[in-house]
Formats: sequence, structure tokens, C-alpha cells
Amino acid sequence: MDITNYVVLACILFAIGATTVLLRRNAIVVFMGVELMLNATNLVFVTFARIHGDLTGQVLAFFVMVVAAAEVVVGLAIIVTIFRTRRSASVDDVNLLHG
Amino acid sequence: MNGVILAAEGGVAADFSAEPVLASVVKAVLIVVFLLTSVLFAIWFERKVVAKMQLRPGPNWHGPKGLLQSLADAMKLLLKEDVNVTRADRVVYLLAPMLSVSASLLVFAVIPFGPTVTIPFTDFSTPAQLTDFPVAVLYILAAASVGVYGIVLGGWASGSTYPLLGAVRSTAQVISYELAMGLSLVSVFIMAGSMSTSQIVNSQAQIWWFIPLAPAFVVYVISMVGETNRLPFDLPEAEGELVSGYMTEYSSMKFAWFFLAEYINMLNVSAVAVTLFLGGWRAPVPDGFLGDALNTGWLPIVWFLVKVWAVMFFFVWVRGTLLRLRYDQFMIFGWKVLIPVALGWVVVLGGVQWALTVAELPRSTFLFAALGVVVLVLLPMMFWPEKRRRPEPAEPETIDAFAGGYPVPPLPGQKLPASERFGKEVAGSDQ
Amino acid sequence: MNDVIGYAPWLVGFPLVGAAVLLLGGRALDKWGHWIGVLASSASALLGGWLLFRMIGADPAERVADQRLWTWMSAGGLDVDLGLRLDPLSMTFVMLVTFVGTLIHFYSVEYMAHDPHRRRFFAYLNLFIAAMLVLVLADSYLVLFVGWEGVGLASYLLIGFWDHKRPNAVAAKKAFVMNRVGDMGLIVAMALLFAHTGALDFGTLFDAGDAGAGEGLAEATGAVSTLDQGTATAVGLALLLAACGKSAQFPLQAWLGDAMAGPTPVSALIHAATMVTAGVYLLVRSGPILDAAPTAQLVIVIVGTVTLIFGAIIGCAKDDIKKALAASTMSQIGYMMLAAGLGPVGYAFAIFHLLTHGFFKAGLFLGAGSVMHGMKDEVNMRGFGALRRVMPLTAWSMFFGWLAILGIPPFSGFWSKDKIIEAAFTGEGWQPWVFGGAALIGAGITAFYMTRLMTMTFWGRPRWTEPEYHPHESPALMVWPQVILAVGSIALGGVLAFGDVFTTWLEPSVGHVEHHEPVLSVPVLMGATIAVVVVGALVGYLMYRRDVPAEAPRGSVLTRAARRDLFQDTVNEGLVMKPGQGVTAVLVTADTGVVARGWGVLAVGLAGLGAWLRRAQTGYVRAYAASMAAGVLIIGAVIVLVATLGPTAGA
Amino acid sequence: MTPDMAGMTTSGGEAFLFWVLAPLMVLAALGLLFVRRAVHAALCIVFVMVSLAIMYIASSAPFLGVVQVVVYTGAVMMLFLFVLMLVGVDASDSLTETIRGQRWIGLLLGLGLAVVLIGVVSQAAFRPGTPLTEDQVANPVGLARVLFGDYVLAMETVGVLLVTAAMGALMLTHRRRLEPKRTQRYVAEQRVKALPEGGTLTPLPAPGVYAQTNAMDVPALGPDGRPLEHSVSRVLRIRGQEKAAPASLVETGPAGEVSTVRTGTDGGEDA
Repeated sequence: MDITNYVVLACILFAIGATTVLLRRNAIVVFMGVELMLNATNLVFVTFARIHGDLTGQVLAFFVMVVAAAEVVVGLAIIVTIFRTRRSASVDDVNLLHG
Repeated sequence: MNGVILAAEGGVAADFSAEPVLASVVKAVLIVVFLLTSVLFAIWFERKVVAKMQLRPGPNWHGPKGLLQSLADAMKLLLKEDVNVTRADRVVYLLAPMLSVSASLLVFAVIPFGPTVTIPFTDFSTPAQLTDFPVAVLYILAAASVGVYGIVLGGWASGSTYPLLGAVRSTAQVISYELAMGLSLVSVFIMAGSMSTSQIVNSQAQIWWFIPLAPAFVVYVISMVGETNRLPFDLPEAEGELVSGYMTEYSSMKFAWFFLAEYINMLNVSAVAVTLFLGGWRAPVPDGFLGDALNTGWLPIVWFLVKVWAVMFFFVWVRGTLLRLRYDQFMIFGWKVLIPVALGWVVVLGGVQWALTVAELPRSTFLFAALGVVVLVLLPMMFWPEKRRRPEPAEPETIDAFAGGYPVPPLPGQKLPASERFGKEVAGSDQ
Repeated sequence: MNDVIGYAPWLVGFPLVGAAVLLLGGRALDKWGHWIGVLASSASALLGGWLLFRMIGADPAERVADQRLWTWMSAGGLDVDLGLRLDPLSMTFVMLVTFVGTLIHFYSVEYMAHDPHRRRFFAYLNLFIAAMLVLVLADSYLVLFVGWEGVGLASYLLIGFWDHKRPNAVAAKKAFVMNRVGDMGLIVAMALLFAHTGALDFGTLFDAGDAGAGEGLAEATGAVSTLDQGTATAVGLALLLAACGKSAQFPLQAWLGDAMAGPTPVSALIHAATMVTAGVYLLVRSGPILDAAPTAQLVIVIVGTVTLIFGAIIGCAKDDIKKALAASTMSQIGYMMLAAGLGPVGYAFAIFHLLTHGFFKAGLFLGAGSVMHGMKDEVNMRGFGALRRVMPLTAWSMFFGWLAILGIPPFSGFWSKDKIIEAAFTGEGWQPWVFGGAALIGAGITAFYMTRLMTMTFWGRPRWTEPEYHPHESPALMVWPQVILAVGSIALGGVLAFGDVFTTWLEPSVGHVEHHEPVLSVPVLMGATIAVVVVGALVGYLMYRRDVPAEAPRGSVLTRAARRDLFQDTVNEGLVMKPGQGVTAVLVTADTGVVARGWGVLAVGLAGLGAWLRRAQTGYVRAYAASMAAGVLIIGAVIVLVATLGPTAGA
Repeated sequence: MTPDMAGMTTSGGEAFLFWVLAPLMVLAALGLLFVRRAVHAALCIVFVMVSLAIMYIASSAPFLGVVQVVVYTGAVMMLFLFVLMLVGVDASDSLTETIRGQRWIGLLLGLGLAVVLIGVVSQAAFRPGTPLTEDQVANPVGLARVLFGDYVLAMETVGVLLVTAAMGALMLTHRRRLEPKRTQRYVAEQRVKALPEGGTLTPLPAPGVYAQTNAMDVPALGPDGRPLEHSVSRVLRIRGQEKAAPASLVETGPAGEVSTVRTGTDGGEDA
């Protein structure tokens, strides 16, 4: 099997993650879509690290994980705060900035 | 696929390069059998020991000394009616106990029962361990973190309040105590220079790590009790508050699975404690004693089991002795005591290791320096003034909650007046 | 001097830090903050005294020292270093400013004791001192300008200190605006200088390189010497405009009288030690430029002469004690300008008079403040009379100030004013007769109105009633500064004039010039001056010795004109304000009619466009995410297409 | 297969693993789009993440694989579940689209993204380098060298970022305590203080639970057989919603005496 299949899989996962962000209203699910996209990029990093025989790709994937963890912490805190004030976790309810 | 990893030499003591698939399968089956029988024994063991501590006989009817009591209980659970809750999320409700059990079964795959053994009557020799790899201890942590899903999902899927509360509690609890546990393990990694279990056992030939790494060991022991939801940290299932926490709505075999998972988890953390801190399968004798006869062949498996059951005894002992903590005290203990202590210890240990291996200070110099630091820290503490008791909080001032006809939130130090209904005469109470 | 100049920044630093602490310190300092102000000013004065002592001890050739603190700005050809210059001229001013300033600080502690904003007042006083010190210590026109503006700001804040009263606020604004007019002159002068010489620092402009440093400005061969006649005249006139603004010279004199609205210590500070002297300082400092522009010098002399007569006439008609003193200041500064315009022969005398004037005028103002303090802030002299009995110390100190300003020998004023009159009589043609004569007449008028002031206030019969007013001597902290200043009024002039010690002292800064003989012999002039002064004083005394009507009589045309400040405000309004308002009205119409409407149309159009574009902002995060994804998609598609179709495809 | 493509292919076992896992992963990922309950979506993505971890291990990144499980499934997704439970888990989302056209735009963009990305991958020419050595693969030391050598600054920055994020989350979710904390000691003292005004030290009795009813609006019976009014919630009593204890249990005697009627056979319960 060609290793590039991994990359193709990552592309599909990325596209599904992006679509989730576009289509789901629940902020938490949207967030999961973002996580899926990050995971897909990680798969690409790992695969390229393998193709090129260079551990740097894995290190970058590691960094992505750490940054994702930080992002999740803050993101979820924001969601909780919004939920407290608006009793809703829908991203469409946060539309005070509409024109 | 695993060939790449299993054949690797880096940092792994046990040699799995010539392992036939059949041997692995046999070992896996043996481990599962061992775990299941151990659980049956553990339940009996616990009841018996607690009974002795409470000056009563305990199970003594079925089998010799009541040894078959657990088997009878298991049979009862198997045959009981399988109740499903109406409001449950069916798939997850079923999935949760399975997840718990399968995650708990994973850990023993990397626990070394002994050194390389030779099968009697053949010349086939193999490590007494299913597998090992350079990040084996991390793998244990990963398996533990997957195991939590069983609890969380079980609590959620029941569609009921108490289980949900128990699930939320256990999530917070396990995540918190996993941190402290991971940090306490780091000091072992530093000393052993490896994350492979067999290598860690090998590194304890001179001295078992629980002596030089005593603080880490204490942190590990505390967090292992927290991690397995055992008394005094059994808050997710606290009978007095939450009925049974996440297991409330489970019955018959599904309940048995959770039960099984809990006891396997006890065995898991005990085995990890033994492997990482208590010398693994090593005999409690100095290195080279009797030409290492006690540390070769099948005998080490006995040492290993004895140590595991000693830790199990500790579990039961603690259960019989201590009361359950209040939840907030428990979380404060985890976050404000355990984690900082573990972190501080890792830093200290890192400094020590740097001084001894990188800077290559002579041991005597280093010891004197360490002594000096300790004295310097202790001296001011002797003269530290006693903490004054904080004055009682002043009675908050009551405000007008509807000043000017608008609801007014209270400021710090103020409180809202009692509700209109408060103290109202109960209508028709004299009837 | 170079070894001690490192301390010079602290001269400015102390009061500046004092002001900062007081302004930022907040109400915590309300109770005792004024002592910080006093301390800062005193520290500056003590440091100044020590530096003066060192300078006197130094070799005259080494008395000029420059210190470059840091490069302030470097833009194209303009490199401005922030630096200080210590030389006898600036040292004189430092001493005047800090010493008199410190006395005024002490005085204000008591004078402002009941003011709720005393802390703020002292902060402004410190700021004033700091700004003035920057002005006199500057080693370039640009740094001088900083101090110049700082003085303007501080005076604005202080004149309008009681800005809850409308006249005070208006007076502050007036002073500020008229000062701006003068500032224009300084800016133009700086621009001209920079355009023609490429430098603004005194070292390059006036000194002839290292060899020339400290040689004195009379032989200056600095960059100024390359200026042609016309430019020098223009620069000189611009500098004159600046000096007129700051020193309240004709025609920018109108603000000075109104500035009396501020607390009396402020008046003393503005009139004696700081602010108004800045113009004279500027002209003397720019001596080499003026020397190259005789026309400008002539104009300066004319302005000085006009102002001195002008101020003296106004002074005769004022019933307000402070306004009378203010007019007197205008007049005395006119003397100084006159001297400064005479060229090298007059610079030293201008500064000398400035110094003695600083002392006796400060003393007079503090005395006036003391009188007001005792008379419930009453300023109308017609309500005074015979106050010498109830406030003897104030009366005595003002008496010596009076003798000094009259120029009675051997008091301070005599030594300086007489020299100026002498200098005014030097020259050729019609000039000595006109200017000298004016100066002589001015001295007579001065004697008249000052005697009038003293008579109406301290002598004669009391015109106040006891239960309504209860005049009393001021507290010690207010009296002692007056006494010290009175001592200065008595002795300072004589001491400094003895053996020309002061003019010699100033030589490194203003140069040395052989004394020219006046057109009349010196003893004759001296005698004439004293005679004129005595006559003026006698007339004044005799006229106001008896009862003074409580209501001022209508008086002659000249009196009425003088009461209205010789129509200075009317002239200003007619010549400047009315046309300006007309122009403004036209501009406003043009602005609203053409510009505003045009932009309005544009704005409406843009708003419409915005309203249309606004629809894209749905407020839905997902819609924005969709546009983002579309962008990514387009970029990706372009990359694919380029890679596929481009020349490097398949590489 | 040309020799220079050696680095680009996998073993048969790995290919098998891939073809088993990949479709399942795509299915699970699609679950994110179509399931109504957020918890199910979380489970789907947990499955994807664990599968990814397995793929990492197969792709010679065992350390990363284990970290993936620990960090993503163990911490990140657990946090997601935690928040889901905090903000109400029972809310299952409606999948009807409310923004006009967003569904089609979203689907179109998602598909387009997939097509373009896969197009890029298929267009690209890969030049394989030297494969990772076994020692590099198996030993986290190799990874540590890169991490703490070439990328040590980034590592430290990321550490700072994590701490900042933690602080940020604390600040965001922090609620200021408006009233002083009611400690155990405080509550106990208040109870003792309230004693003279008719307070009780112990908790109130629980409502009655009988064979006929186990609702909380029925009072319990005291040891003397009288109904205990305080065992019913005060709110119910104020609303007048409490019910009388079953008449079969309480019998009012002529003199207002209350006696318990024996139910069933004598001592039947004790048997």
C-alpha cells in the first residue's frame, strides 16, 4: 500500500471536520470539528516524518497537541461562560455582531 | 506492524524478538485467567480481612473458609434479571461497562511477572511478560485514561441524576489524580532512565525505588487510591450521598462488569506500584545473594505475587480504617497538596540528578550541600510565627433587594433578605 | 566650571520632581505637601548658591560651561542636543529665580494656608520655577523654547488658579493667547536661524569654536557672524516680538494687568523673578544677533521707550494696588528693553536693573499681598490709608522698596536705573535726546505714581472702618520674606555696583565694551534724575496726602484713558478681534455651507454603501467560517491549477 | 515498484490495519455531522482519535501514539464530556438548518475542500528520504533530542502558553464569591444558635414511604404513630399539596388519641 493513503485519509478527515464547523450549531460539536481538523493535520505530519525519515514532523505534531490542549481549555471556558449568561450552547445565538 | 516496535532494543530489557505469535496468545489468555481468578480471590480476601478487622467472621459458609463465596456471588449476578432503564441511552449504556473492563484488562500486558523463564521439559524460553516497549508506562497511563470513559459514559447514559453526578465527580477526580500519579512516575523515569517496565525492574537491582524516591512513592500510593475510587476516595460511588454513583442504574451482569473493572484496576495499580517502586519480581534480598538464585527461574513470579497482594492488603487496610473525605476537601488535597508536592519533588530530583550525573559533584560534597539546604529551609520554619486564626466573617449586611423597583444584586459583604416565603405560616397546618 | 556642571541638571530636577510628586501624590499630600514644594525650591536655591560660589572661585575665562545631557532629536540636518549652559548670565538668573522664588514659596505657605488646593498651587509654583530654570539654563534656542512654553503653561495655570471665577479664567486665557503671539516670533526666529546657519545651539551660533569659548561674545565669530544684514534684522525683530509677548511690552502688554487676577505670590513671581524677565533674557542672550542688526536695535529701543512711558502713565491712574504695581512692572521692563536695545553698552545694565528690580518689585508685591491679607483681599487703594500703624513691618519693607524703585541713592534702584538713563543718553544725533529724555521723564512719573501708591496706602488718614476691616500685621512666614527682600532692595544695588563688580562678572556672557560718554556729563545727568524724581515724589505726596475721595473723580481725558489702560483692549479688539471674528464668520459659513455639506453628501453615500454591505455581516459564526473556508478553497484550487497547468508542471 | 519507492510502501499487515481502520474512521467522523446528541459525537471523535493513535504507532511514532491517547482521549475529550455534562447533556440538537443556504454552502465547501486537498496530494511528487532507523523509532530519546535540542525555545514557549491558557480559563470561569464562605464550623454554629427559635440540630425526618405510595408529599409516622408534618417539604405544605398519611395506618381515637392499626399478620415483617 502506498503511504500517501494516510495523507488522503487525513484530507478526508480534515474536510469532514471543516464541514462540521460549517454545519453544526452546537458550539461544543463545532469545537470537536476543529479538533478533528487538528488531528488530521497531525496525521499528515507523522506521515511526512515517516516519508522523509525526519523526526521533526513528529515534534511538530507534538506541538500541535500541546497547543490544541491549551486552545481547548480556553475555548471550553468561553463556552461555559457564554452558557452561563445565555443558557445556550448554540453558536447561532451569539450573533450580537450582526450588521 | 508491531514487529517494528517489539523488535526494538532501545531501552527495553526483555527480548521479544524471537517471540512466536502463539506464545503471545497463550500469555494473553493466561493473564486474563489470572486476573479473573484474582478478582474472585480479592473479593473474598477483602471481605475476610475487613471482617477480621471488625472482629466478625466474614464469609465462612461456601467452600473452605468461605472461599467460594465470590463464585456464588458472581453466579447470582450472572443469573439475575437484566434491567434496562427506560431513559437510558441504550448503546452507550451497554458500551460503558465493556469499555471499563477492556481498558482495565490492557494494563497487565506490559507488567513483567518475572524474568525470562524456560518452559519445563522444553528448551523454549520467553520473558514472563506479554510485551514491553519503550513507552510502556505511558501506555499504562493511556489505558487508565481510557478506562475513565466507562465511568463517565455509564453515569451519563443512565439518564438519571445520581449517576450523572457520580460521573462528573469521577471525571474531575480521575483527571486530577492522574496528574499527580503521572508526576510521581516521572521521578522513576528519571532514575531508571527508561519508560519500559522490564528496564525499570532491572534498574532496581541495587535498591528498590520506593526508598530513594519515598516522596514520589507516597504521592503515587495516595493517587492510586484516588484513581481506583476506593475508600477514603470513593466519592463517585459514595453510597451515603449518591446511592452508588455511576453504577446506580446498573444491575446483573452489567453491574458485574463494573465491579470486575474496579477490582482489576486495584490489581493494576498494585502491580504498577510493585513494578515501579517495589522492585518488581525481585526478591527482597541484596543483589547477588546466593548467586542470584532467588531472582532466576520461576521463583520471581512468587515474589511478584506476594508483593502485589501486600499492596492489595494495604488497600483493604485503608478501607477498613479511614472515612470518606468531603468532595471539596478531596479536590483541594489533590490540586493544592499532591500536585505541587509531586512537581516540587520532580524539580528537586532533577537538580540532584544534574548535580550527580551532569555536573559530577562528588557525593560527599553533594550530601553536605543538600544538608545545608535542608537546614537553611528548616531553620526559618522553626522561627516562623504561628498562624493566627482568621477572625470570624462579619455577619453580612442585608440590603434592599428591590431598591427603586429594580432587582439589586448584593455586593461582597452584603446578603439578600430572606425569601418572601421564608417563615411564612404553613397554610392549614392545623388541619 | 566643568567639574561641577554635572550638578546643574538638579537645579531643574528638584522643582520638577517636586511638581511631579505634588501633582501625582494625590490628596495624601494635602496636609503637608506644600513643604515638599518649599523643600524642592530651597534645594534648588542652595545648589544654585553653591554653583555660584564655585563659579566666582573659577577663573573668569572658564566660567562658561556647557553640558550635553543627551541627543534630543536628530532629524535630517537638525541635531538638537538637550544641554545646559552655565555661565554668569544664566547663573545670575538661576540665583534670582531660585532665591526670590524660594522666598515666595515660604510666603505662599501662609498666604495660601486656607486654600483647599494649596498642594496644587505649590505644584504649579514648582513647575514655574523648573520651567524658568530650563529657559535660562538652555544651551540652545530649542531647549530655551521648551522652558519658554513651560513658563507660559505655568503662568496660565497660576493666573487662572481660581478658575471658578470667570474673570480669572478669562485673564489666564488672555495671557496665554498673547504669549502665543509672542511665541510665533520665537519660532520664526528659530526657523530663520536654522535656515541660514543650520544650528540652534548657542555654542555654534555665538562662540568661535573651542578657542573662542569663554572669550566673550563681543568677539563672537560664531555662525551668527555669517548672517547678512537683512536676515539679522528679521531675526532680531522676530526675537523682539517674542520678548514683547513674554515681557508684556508694547503692543503685547495687555495681559499683564489682567494677570493680577492670580494669587498675589504668583504676581510677585511673574513680575519679579520669572516670566516677564524672560524677554529681556532672550534679547541679552541674543546680543550678537542684535549687534548685527542696528535697525532691530532701534525698534527695540523705541518699543522699550514707548512701554516705559505707557506703563508709567497707566500706573498713575490705577486705584487697584496690584494693577498699579503691574503697570510699574511694565514700565520698568521698558527700561530694561531700552537698555537691551542700546547694544553691548546696555546689556549689563539691563540685567543689573532686572536683578535689582526683581528684589524690590518682589518685595513690593509681597507687601501688597500682605496688605490685602490684612484687608480682606481689598485692593482698592482709596479704601486704605495710614496702614503703617497697623502693619509696621510691611510698611517699612515697602518703604525701602519704594526708595529703591524711585532710584534714590544709595538704594538698589539708583545704581541700575541711573546707569540705564546714562546709557540712554549716549549715541549720536537725535536719539540720545529723545530716548534719554523719555527715560528721564519716565523716572519722574515713576516717582509720582509710586509715591501716590505709598501715600494712599500707608500714609495719610485711615479711610477704612474698624468693624468692617480689621487690618493686622501678617504672620511671620509672610513678613520675613518681605524683610529679606527689603534688605536686598536696600543693599543689593550698591554692593554689586561697587567697582563695577557686576558688569565685570557678566563680561564672559555679554562682552566688554568701553564706556561711551553720554551727551551730557554724568554728574549733570545724575543730578537731573534725582531732581526729577524728587519733584515727582513731592507732587505725588502732596496731592494724595490729604483725604482721597472714595469714588475716583472723573479726571482729565488722559486720566480716563489711562484708567482704561490707554485703550489697549479697545485697540486690540478693533484691530485684531473684530476683523478676526469677521473672517471667522465667513469661514464658518463657508465651512457649513460648502465643506460640511459636501462631506455630508459623501457621508450619506458611504452610509448607504455601508448599509448595503452590512448585510454580509450576518453575525453567524458559521457564515463567517464558510467565507473563510471558501477562501481556503480558492487558494488551494489556484495552487492546484498553477501546479497542473503551469510551466513547471510535472517537475 | 521501483527501488526508490521502497520508503513509500507499507508492509502487508499495516495495509490490512489501514483498510480496516480508515473506513471506520471516516464513518465515525461523518458521525460528527449526523448524530443528534453531542455525547455521541464525542464518542465518534474519541474513536477516530484512538484509531489515529494506532496509526501513529504503526507509522513508527509509538511515543506520539501513546501521547495521543493520553492527551486527546484522556484529557481533551474528557474535558469535552465534562463540559457537555455541565451545560446539559440531554439537549439533543435539531439538525434543521436555520441559516438560509448554509447547508448547501457548507456541504459544497466541505466537498470542494476534500477534492482540492486530495487533488494536491495526488498531484504531488514525494521524494522519500532515508527511512527512520529502528532506534530512532523505538526510542523516545531520539524525539527528545529534537524536541529539547532544535526546538527547545518553542518547547518553552509552548509551556508558557499552556500556563497562560490555564490561567485564562481560570479567569474566564471564575465567579466572584459574593458572600463569605459557609464553612462547616459556621453551619454548625448557626444551627446551635437557632436552637432556641425552634431549630433542630439533626436533619429533618424524611417523608413517608409506604406500600401504597412512595411520593414525598406524604408525611412519615413517628415512633408513636403520629404523622410528622415536618417530614414533608415546606414548599409543598405552603402550596397545600401535602397528602395525609394513609388512613389505614393512622386511626384517630375518640379522645383525639392516635393509634397505629396493625397491618397484616402479627410480626410478619420480622420474619
